[in-house]
Amino acid sequence: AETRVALVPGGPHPFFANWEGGGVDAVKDFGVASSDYRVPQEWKLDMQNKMLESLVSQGYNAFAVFPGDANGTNAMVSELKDFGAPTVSIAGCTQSPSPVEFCLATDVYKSAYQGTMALIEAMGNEGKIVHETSLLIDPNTQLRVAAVEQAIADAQAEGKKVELYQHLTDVDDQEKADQKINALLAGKAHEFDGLVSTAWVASVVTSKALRSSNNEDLKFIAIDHDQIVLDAIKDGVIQGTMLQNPHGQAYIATYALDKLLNGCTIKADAPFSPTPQHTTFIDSGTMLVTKDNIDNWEAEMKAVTDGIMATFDEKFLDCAS
Amino acid sequence: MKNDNLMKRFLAAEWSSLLILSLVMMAAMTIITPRFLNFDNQAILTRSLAPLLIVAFAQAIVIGIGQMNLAVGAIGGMVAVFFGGMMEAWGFPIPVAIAIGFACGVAAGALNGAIIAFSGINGFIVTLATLSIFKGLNLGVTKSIPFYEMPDALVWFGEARFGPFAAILIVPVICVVALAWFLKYNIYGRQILAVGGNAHAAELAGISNNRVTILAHTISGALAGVAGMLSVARLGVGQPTIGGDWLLASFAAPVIGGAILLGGHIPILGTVLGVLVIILIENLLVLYGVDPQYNEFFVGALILAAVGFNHWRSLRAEARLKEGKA
Amino acid sequence: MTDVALKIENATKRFPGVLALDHAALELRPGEVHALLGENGAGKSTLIKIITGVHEPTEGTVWVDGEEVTFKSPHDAMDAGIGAVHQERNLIPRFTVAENIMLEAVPTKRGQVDYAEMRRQAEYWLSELDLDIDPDLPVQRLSVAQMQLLEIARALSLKSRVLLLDEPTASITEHEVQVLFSFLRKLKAQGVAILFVSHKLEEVFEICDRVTVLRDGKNACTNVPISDLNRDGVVAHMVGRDNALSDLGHRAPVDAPTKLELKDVSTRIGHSNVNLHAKKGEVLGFYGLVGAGRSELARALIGADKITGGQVLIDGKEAKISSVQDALRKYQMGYVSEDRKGDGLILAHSVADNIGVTIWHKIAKFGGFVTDTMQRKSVRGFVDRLEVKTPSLQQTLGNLSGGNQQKVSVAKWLAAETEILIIDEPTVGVDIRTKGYLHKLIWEVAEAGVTVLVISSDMPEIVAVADRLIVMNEMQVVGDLPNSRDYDEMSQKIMQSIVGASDLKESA
Amino acid sequence: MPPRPDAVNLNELLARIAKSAGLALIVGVLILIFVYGAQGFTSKFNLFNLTRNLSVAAVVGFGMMVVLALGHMNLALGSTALASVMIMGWVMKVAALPVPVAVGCGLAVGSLLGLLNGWLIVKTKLHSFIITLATASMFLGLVLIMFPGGPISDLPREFTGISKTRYFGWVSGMLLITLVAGVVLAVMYRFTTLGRQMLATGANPDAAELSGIPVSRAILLAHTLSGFLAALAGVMFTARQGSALLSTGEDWLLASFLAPLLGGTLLAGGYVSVVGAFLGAMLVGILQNGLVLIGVPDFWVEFVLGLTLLITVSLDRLRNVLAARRGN
Ligand SMILES: Nc1ncnc2c1ncn2[C@@H]1O[C@H](COP(=O)(O)OP(=O)(O)OP(=O)(O)O)[C@@H](O)[C@H]1O
Ligand SMILES: Nc1ncnc2c1ncn2[C@@H]1O[C@H](COP(=O)(O)OP(=O)(O)OP(=O)(O)O)[C@@H](O)[C@H]1O
Ligand SMILES: [Mg+2]
Ligand SMILES: [Mg+2]
Repeated sequence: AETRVALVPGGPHPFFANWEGGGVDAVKDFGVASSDYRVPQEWKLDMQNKMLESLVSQGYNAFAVFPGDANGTNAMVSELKDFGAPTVSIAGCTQSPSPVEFCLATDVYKSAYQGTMALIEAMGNEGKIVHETSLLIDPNTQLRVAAVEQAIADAQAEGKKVELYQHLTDVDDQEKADQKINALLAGKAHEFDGLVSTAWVASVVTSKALRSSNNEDLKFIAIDHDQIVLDAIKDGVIQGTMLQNPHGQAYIATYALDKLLNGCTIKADAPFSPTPQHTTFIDSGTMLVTKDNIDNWEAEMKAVTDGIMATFDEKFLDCAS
Repeated sequence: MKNDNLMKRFLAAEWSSLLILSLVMMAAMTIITPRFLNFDNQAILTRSLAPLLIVAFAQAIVIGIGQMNLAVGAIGGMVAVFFGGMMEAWGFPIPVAIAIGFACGVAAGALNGAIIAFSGINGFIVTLATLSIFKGLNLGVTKSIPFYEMPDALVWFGEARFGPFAAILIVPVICVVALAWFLKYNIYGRQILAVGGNAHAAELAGISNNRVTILAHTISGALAGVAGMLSVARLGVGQPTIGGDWLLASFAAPVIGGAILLGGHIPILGTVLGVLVIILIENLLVLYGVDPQYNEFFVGALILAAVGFNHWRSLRAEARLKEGKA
Repeated sequence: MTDVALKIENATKRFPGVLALDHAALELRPGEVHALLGENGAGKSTLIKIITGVHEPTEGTVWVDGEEVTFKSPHDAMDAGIGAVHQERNLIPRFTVAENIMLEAVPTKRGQVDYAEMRRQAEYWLSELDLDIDPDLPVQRLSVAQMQLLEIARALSLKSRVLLLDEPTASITEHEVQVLFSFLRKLKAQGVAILFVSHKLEEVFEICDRVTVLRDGKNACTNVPISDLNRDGVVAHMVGRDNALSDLGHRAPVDAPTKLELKDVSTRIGHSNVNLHAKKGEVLGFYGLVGAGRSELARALIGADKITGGQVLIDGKEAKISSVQDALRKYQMGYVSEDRKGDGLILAHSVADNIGVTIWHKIAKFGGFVTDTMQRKSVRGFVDRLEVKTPSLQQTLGNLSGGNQQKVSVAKWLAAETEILIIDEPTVGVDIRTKGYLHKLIWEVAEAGVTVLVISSDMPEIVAVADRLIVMNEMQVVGDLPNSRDYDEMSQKIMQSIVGASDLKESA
Repeated sequence: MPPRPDAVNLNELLARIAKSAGLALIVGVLILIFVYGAQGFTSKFNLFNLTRNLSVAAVVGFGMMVVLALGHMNLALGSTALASVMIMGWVMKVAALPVPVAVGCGLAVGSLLGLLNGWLIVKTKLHSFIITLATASMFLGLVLIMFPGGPISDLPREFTGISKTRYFGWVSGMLLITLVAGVVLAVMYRFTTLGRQMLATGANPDAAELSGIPVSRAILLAHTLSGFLAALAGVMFTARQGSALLSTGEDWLLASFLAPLLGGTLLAGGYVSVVGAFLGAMLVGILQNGLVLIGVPDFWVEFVLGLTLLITVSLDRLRNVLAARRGN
């Protein structure tokens, strides 16, 4: 049958824009019938579910989904499965046990851990750290909080004089983030030494705030590839950002879904790298971008994708024919 | 004796308890972090105050005629991305972009008002529908990707400050003063309040309810548009998400300040203080480092306390008035 | 110049289910007061609303100064020099007295509202009407009567050439009526054409020059000089049959145990040391000038306001009333509000629901089930008895004529079958036939053992109806008079009580 | 002389039916358009999902409608649902009590929170808007404090099964719950003292008070009912999602107003239409579903949705105006 893949994010957000290219490239490279980027109108589970339902009605037969809710999306996926449509979760994982074929995403725990470690290094191995993260009701928030705390604990174990100052949550809305982060910087900047962000919006707002405050004492490791963040790294305003691999996620997912629809299955003994959240997890890659590699991160990221692709069939797929 | 009178009059004013409340909160914050009173911090505070102030009045003017404008955020967001887009994609100079952006806000508001006036459909439904339309335009145009390249002058304006005041505060100050004058000393302003107070009576007095509806919504749209553009200046980015979060605060501030949802009364100082209280509550929680899990709870509790306090005072004042009459 | 200021012909207005006006006609001349009469629901207010552009007529033509005009909105009518006081109160509660008076003609200076000038003009109109109200007071603090006077002041301030007054005297007392009349005479002299609607025929004969009577939306007589008519003639035109008015008859003083007693009652509003009592089956009248505090006392009695001191005894036992519900359920006490638009009736609901509201808990079956049919059954009798003019029981109450709304307001409390009934201004806006009928009804109810407290600003009414009279002034009882039912004698005694009390106060 | 006042007036009866008939007609036309114009609209899969979504949306609408009857609002509808389903999930999963007990607990929590809203409104005499705005935050906050571990997933099949039942292969079983709730509400407003008291309170609180209606009790009960319905909607939503989610009710606010208002319920209070609220939910649900199927580009769906909504409402309005003219 023709494979018609739908790439469905949780809602409109610039992070996912690179999926579109990933899907298009996969269609070109692997001869898949189509791989379309379809966006729910709003960031809410209900909207996403309705979108998925209507996509089935429109004839899509394979899905790569960013779970609008790690638990809630499972129910939807099992219905897609009942309908005979293979589904993978990308960019974020569902909660296991889960009916998705696999989850291809950034290891948020690893990314937050590495980001915090990078920050500690940038701070010269001492000082207090603020962690900015997203909504409390987002389950990944818990993982990120844990990762940051673990990284700090590990650093302390190595004798570094670092400690956690505060978790600042609920900074997903641009205007709210602007107010909260600026209030924190203005009121208490002298009481801590570095910030690590695990949320897109907070990264953007903090990069801007640091640029305008000219506060060279504060170190900052952001997340994702917003232009403002990248520019801030180029100009040395902030120290780095943890990149994710949205293009690769869509690219690999399209490829795999096509295979799954055409007779392949996921190997029973596939070498997944389970996370606390998800058992059939595949790391889509993450990398730290600093001033040093700011100009060729796209190529480096492509290499990561190619690395996963090179061994994908062999590691994960069981194709009868 | 005279002081006594002054004190009494102060206490009888509907905004007095809110003022006391904000002062108490500021004092609390100064104790928690002495740096709170820093010019730096004050500038940050006034900076986040600025767009919300305008938003609150965009809603207040419609509440004044006993209606609601659910589309304030959507208009703000739409104007914001048009404004950003004109400067980034078409390279329009700032004044031209401002003028066109303002016109967009006016047009959007006038559209709301005209539909409500001429169709007779409930304003709630109309503005809910246009909310979708304006937000849809925003999404359709931007595909949710922001406009980044804002002119330096605008970014500078968004960040500049004079002493403890953010430069952008000048915009809401002008808006609020103009609105206060308009509502008190302009015939059309009085007509808005008259229609809100008793639409039928106003109609019989020869005031066209339709015209007033259109006027109030147009002003609302214009203010929402200004708030949208101001947010672009403040954030330095033409964000499609601007306005997404305005709705509740836009109601909360005037209502905390003493506005009546049935219409007929727009508390100017009350609304300003209402915005201040909301911002202070959020700042207090950040500065106090309240465990994030408790955050939401305290926001609710503090709003309740603020309103309860204000209401208690007005009841007291009312009772005293009655007794005094006896 | 023609000698007709305003003319309307073929005026027809059809509401769903109702033909309110049926080819009615009328003409107003400069310098004349023209009476528009008719029973409740005859179409008087509708005619005025058509002239002023509030309602679009189904048919009909209006001429002003001989020129045909069409008014699309009240604004147009105002521009053409037509001012009106409508039957229902139409004020902006939060605006001050001055602002309300000057609502149509806001004085401005350099584009700004000129508050000083506004106040000055408002004060002028207030003093013209001999009204002692602070122009800076918000209107929501005024009593119903004060509001009515305010509306008159507002219409006068327009200095219109045609002035339409729909029952301007319905809820004001004799004194204010006289002030108003002397002012109307002044306007007459200036050549203003005035239309005057009233159910009080004495007033009509006192001030009017011509009469038009409507009956069921049609002209029963048109533009007839008043000199050609007498009281009976007018009534015959209105009623359309001869069984016009029956006499109230006689009623012996009541000798029964005391039902309700107030001992040194004081309230939050300012009543102090109010002492009075009412017997079972007695009709106790309350008279007082505007703002005397009668309505407020009644509200306190039924638990809608706070009693701060003293005792209320019902059947000799101290009554504890903390809510209207208490009053109704525990003590079978009800209150017919004077403000039917404000808190008396639910205008948006049906006639049946408005009457049924006090008895739902009684007629409900199986612990709370009420159907429209059950309700209709219980309610129909009252509607028939009071001859409420409505196309059906499901008609929205707000669509009824003012007088008919008043009947519903009384019917609702008759339905409640209370033991103590307080009726505040029972016949505001009610036509003379129904008025007589209502008076009779009050007696009937009393005869059945109900203690009726009647508050009225209409002295003839109170003298005709009450067994005994309580006179109030400035929140105090200043007289407790047995009623001889002789109008001249009683009116003198009443005024003496009031004046005497004020004198006492002044000399103190 | 006055016509027989109790003659059952055929015109009025027709008028009452016609009020909802306009909306019903529009919904019917929309269905026709989508049946022929939107590929996949009539598939059993789609219809099943449509009826399922609609069932929840209608109950949410009812939850707002019962306070709108008073002229009040309940901005805490979503948070109430959240608190109810989290506690229900806890009882079901952690305390491992039988499903009916857990559902009962959830509904009880919702009712209690509603009662709390009502009590605060009666005691403080503040506008319901501001009270429920504050309690919305507080309920959400309490849930975050009580459930730091986040959602409760993997609810028993016995429970999630509620959302999977279907009749004729395409009608969701949940529709039955909604219909029962609707009928009960309709009976309450038309045939009980309580319902009438609530409407009278909404239309004119002062007059209701002066007529001896227990206004405070009516307010308390209406808000309790609103809390109950919020919880019921939450339970249905949760059955569908398979887990008690922290995002429950997050975005119900505007939709909850939209359904009853489209159906003719007055924002000012005093009049409700249960059938109308159901049709309103249907209109929105069908539009959302059909517009995507008909091929409107994703980023423009929101725009087209608003536009069609406006057009349909205007058509209904136009029909009413024309009907009134004809009555003249
Ligand atoms: N908006 C309306 N809708 C339906 N019927 C109406 C409406 N307004 C008035 N009516 C009906 O029209 C008829 C005439 O009413 P109108 O108010 O003109 O009487 P009126 O002569 O002023 O009586 P009253 O002395 O009681 O004030 C009444 O039967 C009334 O029920
Ligand atoms: N809510 C209120 N608060 C303060 N004062 C009030 C209030 N309501 C009425 N008053 C004032 O109390 C006084 C007594 O009014 P009340 O209505 O009892 O008089 P009344 O004897 O019934 O006369 P009438 O109804 O003819 O004016 C009036 O001066 C009125 O302005
Ligand atoms: Mg009338
Ligand atoms: Mg009175």
